[in-house]
Amino acid sequence: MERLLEQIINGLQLGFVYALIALGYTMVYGIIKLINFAHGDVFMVGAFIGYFAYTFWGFSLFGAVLIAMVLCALLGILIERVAYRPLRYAPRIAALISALGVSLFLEYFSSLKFVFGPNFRVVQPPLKEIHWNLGGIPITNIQVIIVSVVILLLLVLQYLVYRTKIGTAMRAVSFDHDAARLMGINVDFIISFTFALGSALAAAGGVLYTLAYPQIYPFMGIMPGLKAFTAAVLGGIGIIPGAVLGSLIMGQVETLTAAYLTSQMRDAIAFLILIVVLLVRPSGILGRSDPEKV
Amino acid sequence: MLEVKDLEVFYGSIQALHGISFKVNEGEIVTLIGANGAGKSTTLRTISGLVRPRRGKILFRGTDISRVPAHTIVRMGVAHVPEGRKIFPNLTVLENLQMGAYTRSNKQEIEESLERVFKSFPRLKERVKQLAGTLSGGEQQMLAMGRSLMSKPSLLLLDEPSMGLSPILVEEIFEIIKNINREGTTVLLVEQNAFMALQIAHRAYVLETGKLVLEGAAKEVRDNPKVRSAYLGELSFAS
Amino acid sequence: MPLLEVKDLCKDFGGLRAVSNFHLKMEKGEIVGLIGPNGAGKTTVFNLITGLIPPTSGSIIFQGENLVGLPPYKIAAKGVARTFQNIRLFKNMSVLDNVRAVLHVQNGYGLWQAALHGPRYAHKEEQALARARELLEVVNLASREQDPAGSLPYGDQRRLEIARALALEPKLLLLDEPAAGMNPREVASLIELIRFIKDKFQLTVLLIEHQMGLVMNLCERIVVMDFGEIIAEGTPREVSNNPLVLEAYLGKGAVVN
Amino acid sequence: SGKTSQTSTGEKTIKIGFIAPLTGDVKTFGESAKNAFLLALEQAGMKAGDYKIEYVIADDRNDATEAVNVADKLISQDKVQAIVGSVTSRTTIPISEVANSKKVLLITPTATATKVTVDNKRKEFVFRACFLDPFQGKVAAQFARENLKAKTAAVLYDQGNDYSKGLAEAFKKSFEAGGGQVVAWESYSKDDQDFSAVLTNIAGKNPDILYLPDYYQKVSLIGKQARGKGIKAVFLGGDGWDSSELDFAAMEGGYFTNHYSPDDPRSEVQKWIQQYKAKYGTVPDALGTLAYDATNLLLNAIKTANSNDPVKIKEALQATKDFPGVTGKITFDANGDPVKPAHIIQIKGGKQVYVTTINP
Amino acid sequence: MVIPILRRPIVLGGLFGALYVVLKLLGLVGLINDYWQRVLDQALITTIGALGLSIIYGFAGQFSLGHAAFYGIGAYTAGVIGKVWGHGNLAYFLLALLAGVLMAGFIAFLLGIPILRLRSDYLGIATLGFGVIVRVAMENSNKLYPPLGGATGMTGIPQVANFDWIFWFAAGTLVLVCNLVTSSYGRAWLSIREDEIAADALGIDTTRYKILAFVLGCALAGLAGGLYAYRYPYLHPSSFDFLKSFDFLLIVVLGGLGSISGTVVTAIAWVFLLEGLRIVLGQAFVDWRGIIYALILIVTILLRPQGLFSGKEWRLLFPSLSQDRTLGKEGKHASFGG
Ligand SMILES: Nc1ncnc2c1ncn2[C@@H]1O[C@H](COP(=O)(O)OP(=O)(O)OP(=O)(O)O)[C@@H](O)[C@H]1O
Ligand SMILES: Nc1ncnc2c1ncn2[C@@H]1O[C@H](COP(=O)(O)OP(=O)(O)OP(=O)(O)O)[C@@H](O)[C@H]1O
Ligand SMILES: [Mg+2]
Ligand SMILES: [Mg+2]
Repeated sequence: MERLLEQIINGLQLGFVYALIALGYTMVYGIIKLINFAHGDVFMVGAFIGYFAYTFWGFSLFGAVLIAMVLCALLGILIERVAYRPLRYAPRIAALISALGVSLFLEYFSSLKFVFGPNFRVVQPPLKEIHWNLGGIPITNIQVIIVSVVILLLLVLQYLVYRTKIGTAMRAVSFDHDAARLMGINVDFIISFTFALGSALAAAGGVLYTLAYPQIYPFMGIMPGLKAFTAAVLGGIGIIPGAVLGSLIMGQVETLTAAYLTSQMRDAIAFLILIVVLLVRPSGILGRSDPEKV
Repeated sequence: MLEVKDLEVFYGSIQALHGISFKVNEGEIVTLIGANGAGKSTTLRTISGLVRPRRGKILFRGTDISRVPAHTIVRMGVAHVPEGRKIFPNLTVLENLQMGAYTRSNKQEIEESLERVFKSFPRLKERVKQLAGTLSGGEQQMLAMGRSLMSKPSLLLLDEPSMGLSPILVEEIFEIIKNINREGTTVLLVEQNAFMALQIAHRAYVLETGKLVLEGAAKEVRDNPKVRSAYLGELSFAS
Repeated sequence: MPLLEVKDLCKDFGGLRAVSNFHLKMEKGEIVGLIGPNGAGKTTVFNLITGLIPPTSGSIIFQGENLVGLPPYKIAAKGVARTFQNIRLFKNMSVLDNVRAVLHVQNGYGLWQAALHGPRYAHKEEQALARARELLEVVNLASREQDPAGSLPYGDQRRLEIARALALEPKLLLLDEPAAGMNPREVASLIELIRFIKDKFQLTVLLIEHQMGLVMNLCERIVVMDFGEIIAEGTPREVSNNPLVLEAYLGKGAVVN
Repeated sequence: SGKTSQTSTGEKTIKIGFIAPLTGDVKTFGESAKNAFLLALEQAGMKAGDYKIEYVIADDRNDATEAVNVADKLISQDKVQAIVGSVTSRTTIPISEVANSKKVLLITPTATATKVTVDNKRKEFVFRACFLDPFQGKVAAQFARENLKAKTAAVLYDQGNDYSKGLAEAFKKSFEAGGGQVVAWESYSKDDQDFSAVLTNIAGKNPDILYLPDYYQKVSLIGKQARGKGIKAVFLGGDGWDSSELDFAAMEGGYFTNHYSPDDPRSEVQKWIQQYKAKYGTVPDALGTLAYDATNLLLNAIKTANSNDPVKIKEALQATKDFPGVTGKITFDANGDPVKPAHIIQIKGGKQVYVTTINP
Repeated sequence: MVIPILRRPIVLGGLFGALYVVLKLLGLVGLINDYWQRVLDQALITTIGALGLSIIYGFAGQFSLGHAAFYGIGAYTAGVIGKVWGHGNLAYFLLALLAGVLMAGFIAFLLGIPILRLRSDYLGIATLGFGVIVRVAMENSNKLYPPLGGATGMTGIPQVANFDWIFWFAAGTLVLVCNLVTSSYGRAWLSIREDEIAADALGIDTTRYKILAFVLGCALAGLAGGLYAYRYPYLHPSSFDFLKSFDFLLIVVLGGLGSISGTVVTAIAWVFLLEGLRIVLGQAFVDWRGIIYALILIVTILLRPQGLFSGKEWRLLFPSLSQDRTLGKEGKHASFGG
């Protein structure tokens, strides 16, 4: 029983880590309908910048998160400018291929010796892990931080998208660029902003990720990126709470499978459940599946 | 107020406008009629900045806006209700209207504009909380027009506002256009429903495959035999 | 036996009853108009008949057979064809292929014939080509058969949709606002076209339209809906003098020319 | 053999190919091996016997398809007579198939899978410088039973990695054969970063030993998380641990089997460490060390045969006896696998400390 | 009437025959060494697989990110037959290829029935998930049947697929696919890609055609996999994971959706690009290969967002075909979310 509880906590930690990445993913998707495969790689860049910031440049953890967010926001804007904007009026799949290209570029470029180098680096985040025991449930300060950040981001993003002027503009842009332009919305600016925001979220995710899994390397973004995206789809992509819900489910499924079924089948079962859920709810758990109005 | 000079527009290699020039004076309703594909929508899209012309000038109150981005043109006082309405289906009626006032920041003035829109379109007031996508066709058209008025435009571009509306709503919409105009907004109206358009307009232009072929006071245009046979149809409908 | 008999048809969307106790009987060769205010449920009736959405209750008997529960493609194969309110052509396919894509239904040849381009393939394709060209001729689009459908002017697209529907060799043709966005001149020629194809292909036509010119001119009988219910039914003259219809739909000015 | 190589000046040359993952997610392994390969050539003065050495470097991206292509390229386009590479079994197995069928010599520094040299039949032209999966697993099990007196062990390995899986299976077999009990047998996949579920299970079994046969980057993460889960077991692993990038703090107290010990006073060892450091600024890892030995074994055979004919070099290589490599005195067995001792190293006070040597 | 029927086989037969002879001659005089021969074979195998995805995505519009899984299923199925029973016997080789094709097609059928109801990105992610499941299955396959090798990979498949086989299989596949897409089947697929609802309402059994496209396309992936198994001496699960599916996807998209010619040219160009970069960059810049590759990818799609052939076809392959089937300005995917 106590083990089960501990496993559920393990699953929660994993789920919240996925959520950290999935939130940014789903934001960008919600506004521009682009599966931004480079998201996981921006996450990687964020983790590296954070690492440099706290190991070599003398920043605190908070400072490292901030600087990673700012630099990655700029990187996001640059990527959008160069690789996506020229494809604004092209078929959606073209942007997806461009995103794949950007993703590969970031991975291979980062592994050059004079960039980040190909090594797996062990990092020492400026935060000691503290273990608490809450009535038999083991909890660490890092878990607490990650959970709080996810909840905070969830609330902030919900507020931003549904309660602010720029959020409304974002939703308008997500529907139709021309219509948004006619409202006086600078569509290019809104999309840049969305990318900057998404990339900043990825960067924050990257730095916090190293707290839980203190190791970085240029290809570290692929799997978490893919899992987080899957989680976002599971919850209903484009829907902010859906990203968190999907992530938590993924986390539980993976953990419980590994713990009680077989660790070999962990990924297989996670994706099997994804497929089954989609068959029952074709737009994800929270997704509205309004049939196309004829 | 608006002066278009020698406008040429291309979609890729297809030329949609072959050098058209026309004028809209302050306080007028000017209508642009023409067959399908003549380039009416293209003209409006070019004025509001959605499409870049290859050649020609668009003077709005004396400044050339042919290279100005769409979102800036809105700020200058030009509002465009596009073909097919393009309301935001996933926003509520109120949010749609607020989107219309995106360029403005004075809360109180926005509130006043909102009241005016509700006065023109009382039906929208009943449905402020409803998602715009679930409105009926006529209501959506009202919303699109109301939304454009929220930017307090001095020039309103309307693209086929009567399309797909029931006869009673068509009348109502034209009534509203007249009212809007009476309250001081200049209107450039594109219509297939040439009967109605020519009834409320002051002046009219006829567009044929990207060229202007006729212009004049609305009444004259309506009585022109060529127009009668080409656009108004010489059918007598049984009733 | 009527060609089509719709009885007690209801459709709910969430809490909204979009179609309520709708009924309609159509004899072979009739042209019936379906009119009513925006949002009255007219298009929904079409969607129900063609099987795109399932009814909440009611029955749709076509040539003595209940269509309810059948998938759309089977209903189409039985002879019910339609056009769409917002044109739904296969935009990136050529004008010719738009028609031929539908023709294949009567144009069966097996996968092997298709893969190897066997003699049966050649024969059937030749027939299909001839038939498609014939239909394009009817709607006056033969000269544009190689152009992508999406590049046609709006009015031509509407007519291509009609040709595509005719390729099914339907017995019942459902037209959803075929004249929308056309000027009176174009409406007049559309009327001619509908008359012509009705005779040539022995069709029964049910059409939705807001342009009274077209409706009053073509239809022998008109059904008026409001809030999902039928509020009036009769000849054009009867309907246009009905006070309920005047109030809800035509307006006091009632300019039917 | 018709593979004559005479430069225009009449000088005799031999062409050596080098294959490793030089791009992609395990580029870092390929880089270590490449550094060592180049250093060995340089030390030899780009010469072996009377033969001037030319070399060609190629990347396999750790991809089986590319590995075949690249082997073909080196052999039929660049016309090499011998190849050093590749790093992982995933790419070395297909390369060995190609090289052996084309009668080009192949020596892999680090591919540990049995199939590399023998797959039903001995691949005559294929050799390796490292010991095989079964041997390391066996040594680790023996050390755990006899030196650490362990009774129970948990094993956690990468199911998609043949190296990791091979070691794990060999360890289990020997450990159980020696009377021990494997109480937990768990795995993960390549890109997992979170092991808490399986570690919680393992913690529940409270084993004496936690066997972690994988590369340093994975075990660093696992080690840290395992301690976080309150696992007190002694960590045990294989040569994959040997890297300066290992998380020494997390792995403190753990033991691993290795090819050599940096504490070993032999001059080959000390010279190697010192020269590598001087050239590349870091301590060489196991991959680099093996690549160094592999290259030197090859050069030595070329010198002995004094020929660029792969058949003659092959014979010389097969006859190698007590070659003084950094990883010990190397003799090849009939399968082309080296017979050499394994060293046990402990992570202690943030350093690698030599513990003992176990002979095969 | 007889003449047009015969004209095509003669034209195509002559075309491929001539190409074959030229390539063989080049090989004989030593202009194509073993390396370039291998690369050419890989290019042709990739072409077969990509043509499969072209049917599924380029024509029927079904977004699949799991194509490599079927490639792998074909490879393992065909491979294990050759390894255990075939021992280089040609009859077994052909039988094994057939088995690979059937197995890939059959699994596609079982998967397709439930899954093809999903749309656009959701379908993509579900097929991607299927790819992950297949990879895990391959990694553990030795527990079910040891010759499959599991995570250690499978060796011992007789390498009997030489250029002749691969070339003629590729040529045959190309003709077959060209024929299919110019038939009523091809038009039905395109109509589904363009507007599924309209297709349905106009009498096209969309479910059946989608499944058919999926099964045929995956069967071709299976064929490609089978040939791969007999040309490349080692099968490993990592050779068939989701990253490989992206390779097929980008070939089909860069070729231009709905263009067979584009798919063929891009598949071949793609393989030669990856290998050619080795030669161009030389050993001083080995680690730039991935970067240059990524940049070429980005630049190509920026310059030709509709793909290299943007829906056009070579007249040579399609004597009677309308010329434009590009995807339009608007992406074809349904949009969702908020
Ligand atoms: N996005 C586009 N790409 C290519 N051609 C276009 C595009 N939009 C319009 N066209 C072409 O430009 C010409 C003018 O079109 P436009 O929409 O301006 O006509 P219109 O007069 O508004 O017609 P309608 O009555 O159908 O609305 C037409 O031939 C049309 O096919
Ligand atoms: N798929 C759907 N989901 C939810 N509501 C729908 C759906 N389709 C139609 N409705 C609603 O049903 C009602 C009837 O719509 P319908 O499209 O049938 O009207 P209509 O009579 O065709 O109007 P118009 O003349 O404007 O085309 C409307 O209120 C509409 O919003
Ligand atoms: Mg228009
Ligand atoms: Mg309707």
